[in-house]
Amino acid sequence: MPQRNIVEAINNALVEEMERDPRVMLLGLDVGKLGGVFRTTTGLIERFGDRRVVDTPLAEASILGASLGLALSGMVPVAEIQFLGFTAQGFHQIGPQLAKYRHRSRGRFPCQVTIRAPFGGGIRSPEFHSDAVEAQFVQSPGLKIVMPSNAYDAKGMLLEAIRDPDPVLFCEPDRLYRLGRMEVPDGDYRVPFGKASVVREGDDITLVAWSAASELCQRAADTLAADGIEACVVDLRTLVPLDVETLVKAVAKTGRAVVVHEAPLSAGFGAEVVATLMEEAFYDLDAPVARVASYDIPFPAASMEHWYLPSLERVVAAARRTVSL
Amino acid sequence: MPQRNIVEAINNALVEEMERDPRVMLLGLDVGKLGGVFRTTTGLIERFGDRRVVDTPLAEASILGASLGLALSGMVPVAEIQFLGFTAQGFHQIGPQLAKYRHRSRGRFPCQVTIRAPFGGGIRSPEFHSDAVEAQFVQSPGLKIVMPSNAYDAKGMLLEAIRDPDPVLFCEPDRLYRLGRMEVPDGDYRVPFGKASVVREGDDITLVAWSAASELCQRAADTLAADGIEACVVDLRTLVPLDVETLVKAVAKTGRAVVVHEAPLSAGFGAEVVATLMEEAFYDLDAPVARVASYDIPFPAASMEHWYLPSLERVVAAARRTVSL
Amino acid sequence: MVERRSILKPDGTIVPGSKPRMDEEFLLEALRLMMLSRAYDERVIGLQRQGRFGVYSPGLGQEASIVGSAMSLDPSRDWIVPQYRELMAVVRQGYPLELITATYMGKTTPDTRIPEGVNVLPTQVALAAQLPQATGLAWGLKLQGKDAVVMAYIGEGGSSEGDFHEALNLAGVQRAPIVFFMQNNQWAISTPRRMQSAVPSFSLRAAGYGFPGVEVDGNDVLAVYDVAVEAVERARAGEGPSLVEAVTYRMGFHNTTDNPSRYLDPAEFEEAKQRDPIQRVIKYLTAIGLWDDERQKTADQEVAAEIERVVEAAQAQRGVRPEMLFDNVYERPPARVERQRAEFLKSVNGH
Amino acid sequence: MVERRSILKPDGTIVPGSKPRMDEEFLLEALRLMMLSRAYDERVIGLQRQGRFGVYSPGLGQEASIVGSAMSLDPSRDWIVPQYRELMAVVRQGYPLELITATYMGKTTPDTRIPEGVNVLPTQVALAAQLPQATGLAWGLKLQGKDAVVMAYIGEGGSSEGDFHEALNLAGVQRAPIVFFMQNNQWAISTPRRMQSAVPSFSLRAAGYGFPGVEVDGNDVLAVYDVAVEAVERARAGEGPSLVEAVTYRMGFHNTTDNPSRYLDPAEFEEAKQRDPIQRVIKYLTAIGLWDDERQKTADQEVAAEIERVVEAAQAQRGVRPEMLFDNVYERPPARVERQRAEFLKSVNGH
Ligand SMILES: Cc1ncc(C[n+]2csc(CCOP(=O)(O)OP(=O)(O)O)c2C)c(N)n1
Ligand SMILES: Cc1ncc(C[n+]2csc(CCOP(=O)(O)OP(=O)(O)O)c2C)c(N)n1
Ligand SMILES: [Mg+2]
Ligand SMILES: [Mg+2]
Repeated sequence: MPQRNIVEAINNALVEEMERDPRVMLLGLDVGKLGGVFRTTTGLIERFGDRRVVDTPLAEASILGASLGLALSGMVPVAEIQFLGFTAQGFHQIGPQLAKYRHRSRGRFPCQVTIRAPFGGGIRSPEFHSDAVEAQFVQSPGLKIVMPSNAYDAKGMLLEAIRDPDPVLFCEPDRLYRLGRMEVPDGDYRVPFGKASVVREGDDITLVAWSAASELCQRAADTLAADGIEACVVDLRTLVPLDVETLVKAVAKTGRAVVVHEAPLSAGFGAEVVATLMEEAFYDLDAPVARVASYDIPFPAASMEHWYLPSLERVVAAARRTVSL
Repeated sequence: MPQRNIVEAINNALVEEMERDPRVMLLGLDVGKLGGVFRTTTGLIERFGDRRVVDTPLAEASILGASLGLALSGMVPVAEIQFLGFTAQGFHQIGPQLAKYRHRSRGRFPCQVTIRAPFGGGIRSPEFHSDAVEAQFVQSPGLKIVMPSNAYDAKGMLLEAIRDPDPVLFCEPDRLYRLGRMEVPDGDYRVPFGKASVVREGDDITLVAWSAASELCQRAADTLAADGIEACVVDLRTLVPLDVETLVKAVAKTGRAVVVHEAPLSAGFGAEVVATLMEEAFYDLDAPVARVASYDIPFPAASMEHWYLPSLERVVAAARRTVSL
Repeated sequence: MVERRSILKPDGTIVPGSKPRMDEEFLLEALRLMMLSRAYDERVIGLQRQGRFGVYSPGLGQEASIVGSAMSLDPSRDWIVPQYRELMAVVRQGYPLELITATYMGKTTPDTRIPEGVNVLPTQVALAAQLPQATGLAWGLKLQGKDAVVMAYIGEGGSSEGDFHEALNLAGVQRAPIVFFMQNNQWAISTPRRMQSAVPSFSLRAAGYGFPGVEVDGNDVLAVYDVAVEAVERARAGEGPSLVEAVTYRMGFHNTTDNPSRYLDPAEFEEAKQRDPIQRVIKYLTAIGLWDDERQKTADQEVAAEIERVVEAAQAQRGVRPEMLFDNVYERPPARVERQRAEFLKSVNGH
Repeated sequence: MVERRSILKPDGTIVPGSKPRMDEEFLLEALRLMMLSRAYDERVIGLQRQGRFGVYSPGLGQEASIVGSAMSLDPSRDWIVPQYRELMAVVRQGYPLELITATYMGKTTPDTRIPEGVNVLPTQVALAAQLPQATGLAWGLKLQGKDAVVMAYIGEGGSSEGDFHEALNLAGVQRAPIVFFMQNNQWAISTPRRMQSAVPSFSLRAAGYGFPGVEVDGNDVLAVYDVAVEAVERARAGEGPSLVEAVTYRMGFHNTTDNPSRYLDPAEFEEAKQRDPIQRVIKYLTAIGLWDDERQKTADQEVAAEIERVVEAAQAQRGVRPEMLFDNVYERPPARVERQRAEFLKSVNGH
């Protein structure tokens, strides 16, 4: 089976879906000849032409708003926002518009729109490029939020996103884009939304994460295993829909959990995970669920990001502490 | 002592602060002759002139961005965004810019800016006007988030906000604007940020809320009292800074808690409250902390809002259930 | 100085030498819609005062601008993207007035939504957010080889939003078949036009996006129609977007919660009334023998009857029910939302 | 067609009849800054390739536009609000090059920030977000009766953002003392100018806000200076904003992570090089006897020495330390943040 990294898996999904469905089109900054700043759209303009792969003017709100209109016209737009942090420039077109449009029109106008955006720290990007703002979108009902952490999921969930009749925010972990290849089949397959994946079994503690933090938790589990602590790792894969069942089952089994994310601690999605566990797994908990996150300060300069982001050491320490309680 | 409702308390705070500090100015939509759509700025343009009370063009990002620049020039701007939901149009000027500017400039350029905005359901407003999006801003370190629930706090916290050397988002509960008067002194006093208020003592359960939901919880506590359940009500008053100490102390004492807010459940600030209690009060909890919130759907049409918003019945039911566990 | 296109002067005479495209039959239909608009506004403001109608922004004074622009479209293929003050445009496009009325009366149900086949987007409360959407719609229709034009409405106030700029610029680049129709009614709630922009004519902005801009007397239904038809034909011919600024005047409050006495100069208001868009059509038709007291009476009666029919039909619509609260959020709702729905229904049924 | 202002032609001759404001001494200073800019870019691209310098956007090809505009300001009272490609403008304004260099080398400490008294705002990565801020700054300076002008930079790419529109419109209404200086370098990363807007000249946009717009040859330091001085004088005289479009060409990659071979036509690039802004100044000065090989050699040496001094001084700056991570977020940090800080310091010191 072909081996692909995340960039290749996304590219492959886009190629196949554009072949399959002539309504699918891409728009965004530099998605054409350049192939996107991370090269996820390489070769697409050559293959599908500049009517289906469109370099837009530099204006996020119009990329998003036009995608809504394109969807209403019968197209299936896949919009790229160059970095997730720049969704802020078009924030009013996402939660209040795209996410609500089916509701605002009382069902007349669903919006089959996918928004792709890379994000995350660890690659020494300039300001705003690393901001992990996924939690800000959870308060936008109508929107699904997808956070793949590996190439297989990336392809399967991107195909699912493009075909979803509702708008999907698809966040790509730029640190993992080229961090190694895995088996990613050619052709159609889908990874459904709202199904967390138990990446690793373990009886002592559950580590809960999504996107790049999932990779971090897997490394932490390795370290913990060397210590005799067997960690279960749950990758949520989608924040909306949230797979409460898998989450609660895993944590109930171990009685202990640590939630890890790259966003700042306060009101990060980790809070929702903990609150859900409070509601659904309280009587199974042997210790308080801990959170390891970035600090409640702005993403710092590249020279300091390693201090800011959740580290292997911090995850391991939190897990050890939680196990010891 | 003078009796004031929230509108009058805010107006009084603005008048006194503009008298005291000539750098203070107001800008926003219809803040001039109209006195704001809720009349909070009535009489100010007549008193201070149209250089200090400015009706701006209809463009939220520029109101916010210009406020930043005005602050750098030496003014102390108080910007009004006509409804909190329309901060979305200027979202990129708040979290990524205003909130980060001190940090971005490594301390050279602090931003003494207050953003005022009414919000909340229950007054049959049109779309977007009711959206309780406060939690979306908690992931913007550098910003303080203030949510008064009564006239005394509104004046004292607005004075604190305007004088705070850092940017403050001051959210006004429009449903409570004219819901009765209370003693609000003339002259200077301040209600410090990061100090929750225990509005009512009670040993059986703690109800945690902010803004208009705090008023709801006080009514719920009355109803519960009739049933023999004594509820303590904690009004957080500010989300950032969060008064962890008062919160934890109150919940530890009762061992049970319900958090109530108007925003949709998932990733609302209630999640952060619960997660904080998990971390700080786990061993004192006799039952899982419950949340009562709006549902994870868009704010509905006026004709349906009473079904959507957290109701007295739902708060009371959640409290009874939690007490019975 | 920008030329302001005009055909029918306030006194009901025609600007010498001008040849309106609208024939007399069409003008009579325009007048009927304008009268319906005016009478409807007055009627529902009354209903609103009785608590039977939601927050409402009347089109008073702007009838020529609203009706003249909408009549340039072919409802079977063209689209209207409204702000919120273009009710009669949307009606002319095919959204039945009784369904709109029912919506304002709180019957916000799927029954009263924009019907399938009616090419209208929902009212947009978030100002200017409709414009990038309208550009996308026009661009998409063009990509699919459709023969359709989009008419997108915006107020002079909303035109200060960044979305205005982004939408027009993108439309220019894609040569999208769209007409940006601005109603400059001199007010954005209490904010006067001169505080909104230092631009002498908003139509000048079009040049900044590489397409034509036209200023027109927005109280002159003949000129509005002409200018709109030119822009629509241009768009349909593949020549891209236009911006129309219809200079008009808001002859009422901003909406039913507003109190203009706080900011409005009554003299200016009285002066504006002299430019009434309906009166001038009546004067003109009277002069050419197509209107008289008898016709006026009949027309008034017909309009009144139509409004009564509409209000009654709206009242007969079923109201909202708890089961509707969770509808139309997702096609496949997340499990958590389904669970909330079940809890909600249990709780309301428990009462 | 919009006139493109020009004085110094690519061949080093002066457009007949034009009288540049810049005298020869000033021009020699402009040339020095332009040479410094070019040499610095080349040097730090080398450092970047060795991993010793952060992501960097050179000013290659745009030196006349950057230097000519900045030289129109009085650093003691005027302000510069940059995007990110105007390094030499900011240096000319008083932000020492070694501190900027240190910042790029990872020494993002309070020591290397914009010093007190230097009227420059931080580099803006979020495109166009600086413009409403710049308008507010100019407006506030005016409110306080200060005699200051703000020069705000924007790329032709960034000018598609809604913030551009909102900032210019507000500046027009408030007659703020500001110059919006657009460097149209034909590219926004890989997006060519023609995909950015259908407007034939970006300077036309100014008319949409009620103030003047000028197009100038951005590779002509004499013309850029003239146009900038006119705009600054206008602003200082209380006549309000201007928009300047400096038409130039990005003679390098977008930044050090970019690979233009994927999208750039080499022929176009070669052609653009013929319009080099530095070469034409040298030709001109040579023709009037103010430049020769000897002077060139001396100047090259001086520039090289200056850059070495700067790089060494930058290297000598102290680097970041963990204690700095939590600095400058709040003046009075919330207790939770203080606690996180304490935990963080314990954890790093524990290692
Ligand atoms: C983004 C946004 N900001 C503010 C408002 C509040 N608001 C509603 S209508 C209005 C004035 C609109 O003026 P204009 O665009 O000229 O339209 P008009 O009402 O005159 O038809 C304002 C400020 C809003 N609805 N949306
Ligand atoms: C709001 C925003 N969107 C996208 C980006 C990514 N980005 C950085 S530079 C750039 C191109 C800018 O082009 P232009 O404004 O013409 O400036 P130039 O680089 O040519 O000087 C883009 C798209 C960004 N930094 N900010
Ligand atoms: Mg208006
Ligand atoms: Mg450029």
